[in-house]
Amino acid sequence: MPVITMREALHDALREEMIRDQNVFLLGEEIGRFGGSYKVTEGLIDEFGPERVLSTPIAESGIMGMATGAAMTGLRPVAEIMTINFIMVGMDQLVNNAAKIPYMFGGEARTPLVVRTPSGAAHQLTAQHSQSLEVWFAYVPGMYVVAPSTPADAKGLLKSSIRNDNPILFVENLVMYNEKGEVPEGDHVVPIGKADIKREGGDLSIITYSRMVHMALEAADVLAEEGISVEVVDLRSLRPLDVETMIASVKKTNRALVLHEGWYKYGAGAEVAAQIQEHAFDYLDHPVVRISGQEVPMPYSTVLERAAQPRMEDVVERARFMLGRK
Amino acid sequence: MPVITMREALHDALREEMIRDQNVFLLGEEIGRFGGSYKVTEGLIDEFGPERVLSTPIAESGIMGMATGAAMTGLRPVAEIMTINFIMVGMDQLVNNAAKIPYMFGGEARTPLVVRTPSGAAHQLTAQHSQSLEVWFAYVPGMYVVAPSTPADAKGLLKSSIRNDNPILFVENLVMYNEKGEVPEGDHVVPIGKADIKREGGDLSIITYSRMVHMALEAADVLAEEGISVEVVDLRSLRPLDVETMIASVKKTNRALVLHEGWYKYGAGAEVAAQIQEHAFDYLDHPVVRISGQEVPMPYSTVLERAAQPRMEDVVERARFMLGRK
Amino acid sequence: MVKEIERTELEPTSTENRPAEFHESKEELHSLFRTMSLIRRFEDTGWEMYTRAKIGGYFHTNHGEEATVVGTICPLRPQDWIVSFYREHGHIIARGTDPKYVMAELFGREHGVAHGRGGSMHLFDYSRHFLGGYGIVAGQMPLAIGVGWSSKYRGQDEITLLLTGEGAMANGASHEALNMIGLYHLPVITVVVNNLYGMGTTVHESAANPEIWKRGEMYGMHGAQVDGMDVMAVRRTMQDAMKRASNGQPSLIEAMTYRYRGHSVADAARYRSTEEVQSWRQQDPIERFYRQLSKADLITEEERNAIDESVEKQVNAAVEFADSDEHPDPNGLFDHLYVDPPAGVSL
Amino acid sequence: MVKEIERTELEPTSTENRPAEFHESKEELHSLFRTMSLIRRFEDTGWEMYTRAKIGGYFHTNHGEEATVVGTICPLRPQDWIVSFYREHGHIIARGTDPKYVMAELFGREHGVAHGRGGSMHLFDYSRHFLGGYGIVAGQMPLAIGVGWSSKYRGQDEITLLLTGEGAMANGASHEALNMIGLYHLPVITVVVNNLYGMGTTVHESAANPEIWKRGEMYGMHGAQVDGMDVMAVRRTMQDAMKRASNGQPSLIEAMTYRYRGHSVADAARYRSTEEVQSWRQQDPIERFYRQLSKADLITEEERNAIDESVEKQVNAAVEFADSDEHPDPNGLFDHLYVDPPAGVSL
Ligand SMILES: Cc1ncc(C[n+]2csc(CCOP(=O)(O)OP(=O)(O)O)c2C)c(N)n1
Ligand SMILES: Cc1ncc(C[n+]2csc(CCOP(=O)(O)OP(=O)(O)O)c2C)c(N)n1
Ligand SMILES: [Mg+2]
Ligand SMILES: [Mg+2]
Repeated sequence: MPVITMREALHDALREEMIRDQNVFLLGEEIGRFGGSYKVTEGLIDEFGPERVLSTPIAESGIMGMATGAAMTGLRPVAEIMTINFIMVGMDQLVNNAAKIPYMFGGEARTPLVVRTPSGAAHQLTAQHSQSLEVWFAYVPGMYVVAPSTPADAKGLLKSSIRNDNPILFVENLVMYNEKGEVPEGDHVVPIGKADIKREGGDLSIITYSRMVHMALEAADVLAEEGISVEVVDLRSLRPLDVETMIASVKKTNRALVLHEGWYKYGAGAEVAAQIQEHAFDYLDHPVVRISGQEVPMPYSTVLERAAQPRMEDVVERARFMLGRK
Repeated sequence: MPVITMREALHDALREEMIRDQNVFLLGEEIGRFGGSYKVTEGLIDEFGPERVLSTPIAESGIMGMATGAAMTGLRPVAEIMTINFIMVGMDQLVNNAAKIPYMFGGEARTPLVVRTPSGAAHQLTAQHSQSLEVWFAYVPGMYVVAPSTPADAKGLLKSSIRNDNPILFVENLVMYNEKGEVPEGDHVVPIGKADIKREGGDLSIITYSRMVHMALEAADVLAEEGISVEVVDLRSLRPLDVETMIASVKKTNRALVLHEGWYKYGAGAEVAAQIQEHAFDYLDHPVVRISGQEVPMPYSTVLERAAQPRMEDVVERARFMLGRK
Repeated sequence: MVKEIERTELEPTSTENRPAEFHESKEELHSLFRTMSLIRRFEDTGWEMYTRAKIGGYFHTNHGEEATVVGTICPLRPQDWIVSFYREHGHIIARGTDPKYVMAELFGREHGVAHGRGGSMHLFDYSRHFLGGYGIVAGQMPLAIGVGWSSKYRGQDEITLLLTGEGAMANGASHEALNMIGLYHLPVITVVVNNLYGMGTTVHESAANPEIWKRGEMYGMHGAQVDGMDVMAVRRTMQDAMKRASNGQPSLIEAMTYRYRGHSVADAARYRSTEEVQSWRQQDPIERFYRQLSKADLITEEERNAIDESVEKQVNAAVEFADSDEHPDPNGLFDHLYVDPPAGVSL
Repeated sequence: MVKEIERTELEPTSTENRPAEFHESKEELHSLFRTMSLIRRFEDTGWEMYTRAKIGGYFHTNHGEEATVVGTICPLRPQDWIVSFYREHGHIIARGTDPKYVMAELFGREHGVAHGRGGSMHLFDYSRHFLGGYGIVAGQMPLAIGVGWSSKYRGQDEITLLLTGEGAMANGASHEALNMIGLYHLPVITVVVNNLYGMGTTVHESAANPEIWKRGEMYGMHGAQVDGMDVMAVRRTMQDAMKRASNGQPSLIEAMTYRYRGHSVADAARYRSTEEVQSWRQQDPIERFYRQLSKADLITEEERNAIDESVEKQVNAAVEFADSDEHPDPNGLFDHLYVDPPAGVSL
């Protein structure tokens, strides 16, 4: 299988779906000549022209409203919000329009659209540019929230998302665009709503998504050396939430650790922990443990930024503790 | 003690704080001559004039940004967002500015402001007007999110909020303005961040806030007749979250049911359930149960609207079940 | 505290004091007149049904705005699109949707235009390209960018009519929408229904510059103001705008009108004087059109009576239909939420 | 694909080809010149420090915009306020904050102007009424409503200078802010730093009508366009606006300028031609001001050299200070988050 970067996987998915379906078009800030802030759309304007790769003004309500209106009238827009930090100024269009239109008009309208956006913290981008806000959208019935962790999943899930008839927030990760991985050739499609066991294990389930999958895998390596066998469950979407897969894992391992970027309280991990205690209460040997970013706006200083982010060492330490090893 | 409505309690709190501190001013849509959409500010413009009771255009970013800028330069604004459903179009100002400014400028600036807004569903107001979105703000470090359930708490917490130096989302409830209750005379102040036991009991803790406190109390009455003793914990604020009080209650009753309006997954109940299993795992005789609104945009039809809202009967039934009674 | 409302100076498009010159067929003129009468009647009856608790939620009517509604919507062709807001009962009726399905929606019934899910603020009729009423002020406006774009993208000769209130023009979403519509030269006609108030707030209290039509320039659009109480004037302005739209020039039309009733059934509208309301009622759009037509010998009293009777019948039939229609099945609570949701996962 | 950029026609405020007439003292003129030179030097060195990984995050410089920065900020009085955006190193320096604390912030150190929490985009100096740089495009604009309102409310003779990019003017927040500033007649001067690009997007690609200063009318403000490469022209325009602001008339000033470098350090700016950049560099604001001054015999080469040396020294000292300043204590991670948080609860 060819090894490509996350960026290439996303780029290829967009390109292939644009070739496959004339109704697919892209819109967003700087996605044309500039190639996208993270260069995912680079070159597409040359291949498909400025009508299908539309660079917009800095108007997030305009972008997401435009996508919704176009979706209602037969197109399949894929909007890029430069980073999730900017989504607030336009989120009314996504939450109050795109997600509600199908239901509130009794099924008479549909809003098949994808909003791609990178989430997460890195590189001293500070308070207003280092947020993980996907949990807000996962709260909203009518939305799907998808968040891949590997190039293969990214490609397969983006293709599925573009073909899907529901409004989808497709969450990428700010620092993963250069990460590489194997991606199957051909029309590689991954179904939305299925979690994936990224590593099998018997002692502890780490339930996570997006970039933190890799921290979980790293921690699993470290723990394996100590004889602790970790199962890594990659949720891949926060909504739908694949409760079945995660519960099956916990019933096997009897211990769950939830790991994500973003803040602790009212974060995505709260829902996962709540579901686990609901559905696997009698299987739990230990309370579900959550590890997340610290509850502060992200500070600039490298020292503080490091202190505010989830750390692999903490995952290892908490896992040991859960197994009574320490 | 005088018995007054929620509306009066809020009105009196605003009026007393405006008298107490010249720097307190109100802003929002229709809060002047019109008296406020829910008439909380009625009459205040006559007493304090249009500079201190400012009716604004329909511009929620403008309103919350204006409040933040005024707060940074010495005033203590109290903004009204007509209902929480409209907050999305302005929430960037609250989340990215008001909540982050103190921290991201290293303590060199402060943003003492209150945003009052009614939340909740009722009266067939439908999908875009029947939401409970406070959990989003509770996720944000730097914010406080306060949500009283009685006129006494409303008055005492609103006064505390206005005197507090942090940015506060003060969540009222759309259908509670006419609810009555005793309110202590004089300068009645309730500290922010303390949950309140609204009813003591030994068999089950119902943990809730805002309007659902009353549904919990009703359910407690019904259950009392069956010999089930329910403790009702009113969180009163989602952030700070008074984990201590709620855990103490659960350690006593060994059973917790979380109840709120709004949606289930990623709702406020998820955090409460996660905290309980974290801190009272060994005390739990039953998984924490959550009851919330159904996960749909609120439908218009009375039949469907009823079906989508949390019901007292369900609380009673689940409580019985948790106690092995049926 | 109530400020005297300045009446904005109108362009001399009013036909009131000119000898009416009609180039339209009598049939067409009667049809316009009938639609205006139908909307008025529908709103009257709807209001009554609300007070009888047959209808709930928010309820905003087009009383007084009939000329603006009919003058902007009736010239549209079947392929054209409409994006509207919560004050839209008249809009969907002018578009030709049978009032019985509209009334059924207000009653919250299964055969309502949104199957009882939407109610008064969220009427919808895809078959007539009526893309809905929306409840977030200005929130519908960005949708029109996409609808207009879609027509261009698909290479179709379609125009989008975007309706909005004047109060909405203070909101950021209006700015983003109009700028992008102008920037992309979309075939979109934005009609600002300026009924002088957004709830209790006058346009002088919400706009730094209350001459809203002048914003056309800033959005690269043709701007026009029209007497929104004169159906023929509105219609002509709309037809001009449609010609321009087909050539890729969007328009911003400000129609000066007045809502007779409160903002919604719940609003007693104490912020304005009876005299003010009366002075507007004196130029009632229906009566005025009737005077114009009858001066030109294009309508008789009998004809009018027949029209009034027929719309009364139609609205009564709508109520009957609505009242006997079934409620949605509570087991269908999750219907329409997702298309083809995956099985076995928590949605 | 790169469109030729049309140069917007400027009002004849440029002093380039007129015999310079200075009414200011030599001292004052030298101070302006020195500040521009200081900013240039600071940005050069900052850029270098970034490439040496002493600085991280996003890093946007004012290279090329010095005349606009100094011309708008230096006329302000101590009591006046500034609300700015992420491209603000020069803004805070022009306001008089010691560059060493600014550099320390860029280095992420404890004695930086935001104690190492803010970085390049979030500089702040309350003592100089510099209310910060913000990272959400147009997100700073609504703050200025409140700052202006606050001055009025407290009865203080203070003016607020609101700085923004031209790309930001497509965003809804700009509309809400300017409308409310105009509506309430606030003493706010909005300066749109039109450097022709928002990242890679030209103003012709982001604005339906790219003549941004004309929006003044729609916001009930005085609108003006000025040659933003000419410090004295900018300064005069600003001083006029300050007089109007004190009388309750806000202004919208569009300063035409150019950023020499990419949007941020990360941007190679391939979307524009070397010729375009060169043609702008030919009217470099610092060189141009130098020529004006020297033509008027107000500066000598030696004086200039002395200024250059002195700013170089100052910037080097700033780097030294920053580099030796301590990092924030990681145990202070939660400092500054809340004022007087209650004890014993989960915040
Ligand atoms: C974003 C938002 N803010 C506030 C409201 C509450 N609200 C509903 S209608 C309305 C007035 C709108 O006035 P206008 O645009 O003039 O339309 P009209 O009702 O006069 O037809 C307001 C403030 C809302 N629905 N959405
Ligand atoms: C709401 C929002 N959308 C997008 C961005 C990303 N972004 C940062 S700067 C910028 C360009 C802004 O251009 P302009 O306003 O002209 O200012 P300039 O950088 O040219 O000084 C963009 C798109 C952002 N920070 N905020
Ligand atoms: Mg109106
Ligand atoms: Mg720019």
